[in-house]
Amino acid sequence: MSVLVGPDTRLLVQGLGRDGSFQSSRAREYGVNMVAGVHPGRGGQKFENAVPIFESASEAVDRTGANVGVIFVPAPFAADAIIEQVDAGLDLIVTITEHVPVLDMVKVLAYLEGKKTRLIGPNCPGIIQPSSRVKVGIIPANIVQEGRIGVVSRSGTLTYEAIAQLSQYGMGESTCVGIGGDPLHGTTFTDVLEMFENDPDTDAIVLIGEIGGTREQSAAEFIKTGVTKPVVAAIVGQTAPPGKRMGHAGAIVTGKAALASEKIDALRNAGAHVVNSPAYIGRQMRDLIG
Amino acid sequence: MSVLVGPDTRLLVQGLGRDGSFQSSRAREYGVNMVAGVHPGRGGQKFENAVPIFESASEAVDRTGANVGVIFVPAPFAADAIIEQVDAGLDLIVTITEHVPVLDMVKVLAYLEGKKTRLIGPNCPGIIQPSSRVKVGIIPANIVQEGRIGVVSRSGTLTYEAIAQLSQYGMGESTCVGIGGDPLHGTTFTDVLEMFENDPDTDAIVLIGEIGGTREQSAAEFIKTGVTKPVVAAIVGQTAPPGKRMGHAGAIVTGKAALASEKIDALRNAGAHVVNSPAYIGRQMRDLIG
Amino acid sequence: MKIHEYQARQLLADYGVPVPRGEVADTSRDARRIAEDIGGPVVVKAQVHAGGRGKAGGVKVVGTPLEAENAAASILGRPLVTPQTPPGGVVPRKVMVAEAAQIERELFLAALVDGEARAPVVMASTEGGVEIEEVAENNPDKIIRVEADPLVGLSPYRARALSVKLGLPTNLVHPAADLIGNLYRLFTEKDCTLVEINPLVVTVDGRIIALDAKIELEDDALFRHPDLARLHDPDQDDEHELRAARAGLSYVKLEGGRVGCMVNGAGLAMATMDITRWAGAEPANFLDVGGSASEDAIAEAFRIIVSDPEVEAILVNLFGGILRTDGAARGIIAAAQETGADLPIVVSMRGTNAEEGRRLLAESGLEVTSADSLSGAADALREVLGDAAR
Amino acid sequence: MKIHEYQARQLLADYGVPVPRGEVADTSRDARRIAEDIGGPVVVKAQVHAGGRGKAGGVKVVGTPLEAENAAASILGRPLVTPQTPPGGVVPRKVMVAEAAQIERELFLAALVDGEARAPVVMASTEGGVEIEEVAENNPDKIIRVEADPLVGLSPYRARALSVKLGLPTNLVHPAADLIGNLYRLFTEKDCTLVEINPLVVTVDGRIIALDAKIELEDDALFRHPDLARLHDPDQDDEHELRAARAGLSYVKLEGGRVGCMVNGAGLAMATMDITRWAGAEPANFLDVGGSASEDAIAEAFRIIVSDPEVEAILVNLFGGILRTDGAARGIIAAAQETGADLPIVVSMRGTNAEEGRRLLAESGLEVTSADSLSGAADALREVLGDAAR
Repeated sequence: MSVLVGPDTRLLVQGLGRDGSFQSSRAREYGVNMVAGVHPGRGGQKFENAVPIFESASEAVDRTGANVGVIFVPAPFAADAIIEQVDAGLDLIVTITEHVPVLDMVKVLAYLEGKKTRLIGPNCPGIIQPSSRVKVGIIPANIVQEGRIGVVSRSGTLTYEAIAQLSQYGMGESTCVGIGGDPLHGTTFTDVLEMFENDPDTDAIVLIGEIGGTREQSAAEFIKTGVTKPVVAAIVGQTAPPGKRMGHAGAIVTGKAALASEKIDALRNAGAHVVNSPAYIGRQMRDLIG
Repeated sequence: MSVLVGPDTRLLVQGLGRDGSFQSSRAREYGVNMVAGVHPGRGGQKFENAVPIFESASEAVDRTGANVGVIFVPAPFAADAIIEQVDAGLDLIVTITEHVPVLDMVKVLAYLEGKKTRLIGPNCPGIIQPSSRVKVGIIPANIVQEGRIGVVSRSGTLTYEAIAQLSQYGMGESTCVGIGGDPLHGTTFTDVLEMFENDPDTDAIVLIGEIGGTREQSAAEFIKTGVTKPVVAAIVGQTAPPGKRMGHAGAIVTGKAALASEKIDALRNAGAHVVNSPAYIGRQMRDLIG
Repeated sequence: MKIHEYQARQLLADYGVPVPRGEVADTSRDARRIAEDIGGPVVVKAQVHAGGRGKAGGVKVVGTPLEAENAAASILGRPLVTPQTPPGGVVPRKVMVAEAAQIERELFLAALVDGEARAPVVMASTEGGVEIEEVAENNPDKIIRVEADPLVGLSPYRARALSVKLGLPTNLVHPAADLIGNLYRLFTEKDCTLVEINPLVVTVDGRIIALDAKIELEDDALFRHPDLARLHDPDQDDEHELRAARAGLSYVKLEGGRVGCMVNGAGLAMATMDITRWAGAEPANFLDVGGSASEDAIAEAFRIIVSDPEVEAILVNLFGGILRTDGAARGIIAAAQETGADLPIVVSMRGTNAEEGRRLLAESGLEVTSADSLSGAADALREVLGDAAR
Repeated sequence: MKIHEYQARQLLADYGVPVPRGEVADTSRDARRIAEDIGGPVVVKAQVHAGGRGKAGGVKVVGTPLEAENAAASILGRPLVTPQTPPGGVVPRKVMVAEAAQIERELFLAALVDGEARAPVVMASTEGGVEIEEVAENNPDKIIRVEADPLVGLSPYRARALSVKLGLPTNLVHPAADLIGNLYRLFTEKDCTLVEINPLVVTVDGRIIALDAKIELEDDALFRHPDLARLHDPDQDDEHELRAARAGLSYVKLEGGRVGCMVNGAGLAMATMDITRWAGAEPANFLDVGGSASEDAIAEAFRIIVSDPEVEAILVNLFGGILRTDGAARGIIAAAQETGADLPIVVSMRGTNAEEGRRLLAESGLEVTSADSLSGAADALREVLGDAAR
């Protein structure tokens, strides 16, 4: 695979309720190779008369060779679905589900240690890769276009905003990855930055961070020594008061390090081009790589 | 280190109550290099006016370079002591304590996975190595003598019996290892067999098994392909009725595989010399290696 | 979800953490009775979901039952204003009446999940009684931290080490380690996001007691704790935030702003707030309508925004995915007509059915300025606010 | 530690596992009242710590309260002999009176720790109502097994998969998965060594119920479950095993043996039993006095051995480490004199102070044959038994 997904991606969708079904239809329209669905009680049926549905992830993997899973199951059952997909041996699990209890994620992340499976999310929009027409998750396909910018973000709609700005200036994306808005998440900025750095299809990177935690500082540490490609970064939440959760579980200022200003400083010191306003992501990238 | 311990062994004793203190005295008399004690509330004192006592294992390791720990703390606290010693970075932990709850051991064994530390026991007599005069645990020093037989056993006093029989026929021991009588234990027969096979100081092996579980069958599997040195084996509990626990938590026949006869067959098929009576261990070894 | 001190105290007691003798009272007469039962000096504390009670007059130490009655009467039913309450304060409906401990030392103890460590941690400090953020800022060395392991939990040996580091006398090391273990069990078994004991006190007679406690429960885990969900006190919530939550919206009132924001997505909502300042004004709120808000939810969002008297203009920024922007436009129009709000509205609509949405708004008769990008929205907002200032 | 069915039933019910309606009764009159409350056919079951009750007449299905009273009267207070009781049987002091379920299918479900997997496992089978060992022997394919993970426990998806494999109808898959999850929680939270529901039944009206339950608690973990320790019923224990346990000894009576064994260490005790057979006789007991038994404990061990009327000779095999063999000798001599037992004793004493111990025994006037090795002990025993047979 190139960055996380690619032409060999064989997608398993777990949770074919309203959202899971709707998004699976959109993903198939875009071109993803959805090989299996998993939905207890619906084993033996077919999704859109084409994709077999199984009772369990392991059965789905055994029968279809699925290698990437995406999870839409409701929050109370999401941790179990992740563990089921890990046990089924998938390479990559993308968890869209929001509101997964944090202590569930403590266990899930510990469970993943030493296993081959990578987790993206939870509470994330997923991945889209225009070149291979792979969409795993909910990033709208109509706004992306093939190009050479890698986008990585903690936020969903703000990712779309960044993509729209790139389009406005005539640029497209190699791969877009939403890592999710929860404080505990599988794949970090650093993980994705490293992939983009090593990806021959990516020339430059957009990184979208927000207040809360110290993920952006870790990313800055890595950028210093590990990233040679230009990075345009935006940090939102400069106007958020401390102690108030801004929607995302992770977007809350609980100490100095969680402030937007601290993150902006860290990224600037690491050589990233941090825009003053999130409205200037596209313009900044155009100025950089013209 | 040769087999598990050796001249470089620097021993930490955790739990200096009645048994821990008595056994530490005996071990020091024998010649072990006990560098530290750990006993909450007694930090700053010295054991036998010579060995510093610390509040915590990590402090003890930091200050003394201890590399092997032995645990005598009471059963309710034994699992925590093991975890403390793992976190302190010891290479080897020998847990003498009996009656450790089995669900505690489930967690301890999972915790050890992927860590460098090896656990022996719990509910075991420990290790003695005459050549380096290292005694970690409670095997009486006066019955062993330096020699070239490796002894590995699930049982304490039966180990002493085997050692006495070897002495009777003029043979001594390279290393004796009691792996413990509990169904969940850190180091298996197979682990120790492999060490003896690779140990230049060991010419032949005595293996003492008992009813319950399938550890002896696993050992037999390994002996088939992994052991070239002669193995004399005894399995006790031939007269034990099914469903009754014979002292050791692990010594209970709960299915056909747990029977002594099954274990004897497996070991014989693997090429081990299984004695008909536990009284003939020494004689059998003498017949084999003269 | 925040709960009251008296509720937190009960949970701690259920988990074997020593708490002062005491009870909660609804009336001053009850407060007197409780003080009589306790005997000796008591402390009367307003039960509100906000820190800073002490300085605001919400905590009173008194010597007699009659004084306790008077103290309760002076607290109950009167708005209490602290730096953490809305400007109008919150009204205490209950007081906690508890023995006034003879304090020798004040410590701080808390359990929370550390995102970097990916595990729960217990933090403690010898600087009890003050805000921990202050200690973290000024004396980070004074904060002692032990991590739990997802598999084995908080190892007793670590709790003991923490007690030793707090400099507790030998005879209190073991009770303190037990207390820390119990705090941790409560934290994990009840899916808390925070359990804070501040101060944890050593009394002059050598006991260790949780004198004040704050517990926050994880909203996302309340489904497995129906008993805890019932501890919710809606009186303590901001009325608008409560309304928003009922409609499935995520709304946070921001003091001093004059631009109401309506956005889908938390990140885009923060970005919209940020460009509001970029355009020369402060946002009046954070509002994320979510990924698939209905027409009705959008209408409710609009009503909540305009019910804020400080709001002078509205910035709508919707990027339709599952969300249909035409439906959103209909919700806005309906709510605007219903409320009669005639505030200027800057609208950026993109994604699903955005053209139709923009058309509906343009033809609605509302004072709408359309923008097709975030920077366009900022420009339009600057213009609208300039107009408003004229 | 074994507990009674009615106690196991209550624990299961506490954990949300559906159990039949019913109560436990001490008297036949109570049994009648319970049957009246239930209405309809009931089953009256002897409460004893032994399987095989049904065939032995300890389980009766009756149609009326009067029949229930009669059934209870016929069970209570009369020794019940099953293949799992001592030859004299055990006396039921209580009966369980429960609704007689209309059974459609009988399943088997159990949780235990698997030493090889180093984790708890849940085992199930479609062959309920029969001994699982029988199924394991004859139809191993019928046993379905799922492992729990020490970190995340028994994953709900695995419980669901187990329910599906049991061939349950779709509408019961979810309730059965919940039941399995609850069984597992009980198993781990209460430190059980076994939780067995056999049979787990599907009723004709489509419910799933734990019709009979067996729970064994881990002795080594009772320290953290004082409430469960109180469930112990000493009436159910073998009198000698109980006495041994009180003295810190590990004793198991073996049927049909005539050589009493006294050994330190479980492994050596089994070896001693084995050489007894090698010497031509069967051991009468397993007895491990432990690593550091006192003189008094040794004396009690001797008393327990000789109180078994089948014992014709005694084999003492002590390998002194911490244990002082001279003290052991004194204990043996004291108990022999006190009990007046004049049985032949073969003694092998080695290790700490063994010479002194042997000397004391030789001079005691008891009928002692000394041996200095395990094979020597076997030879001596053969001789002694030959003498005894003469």
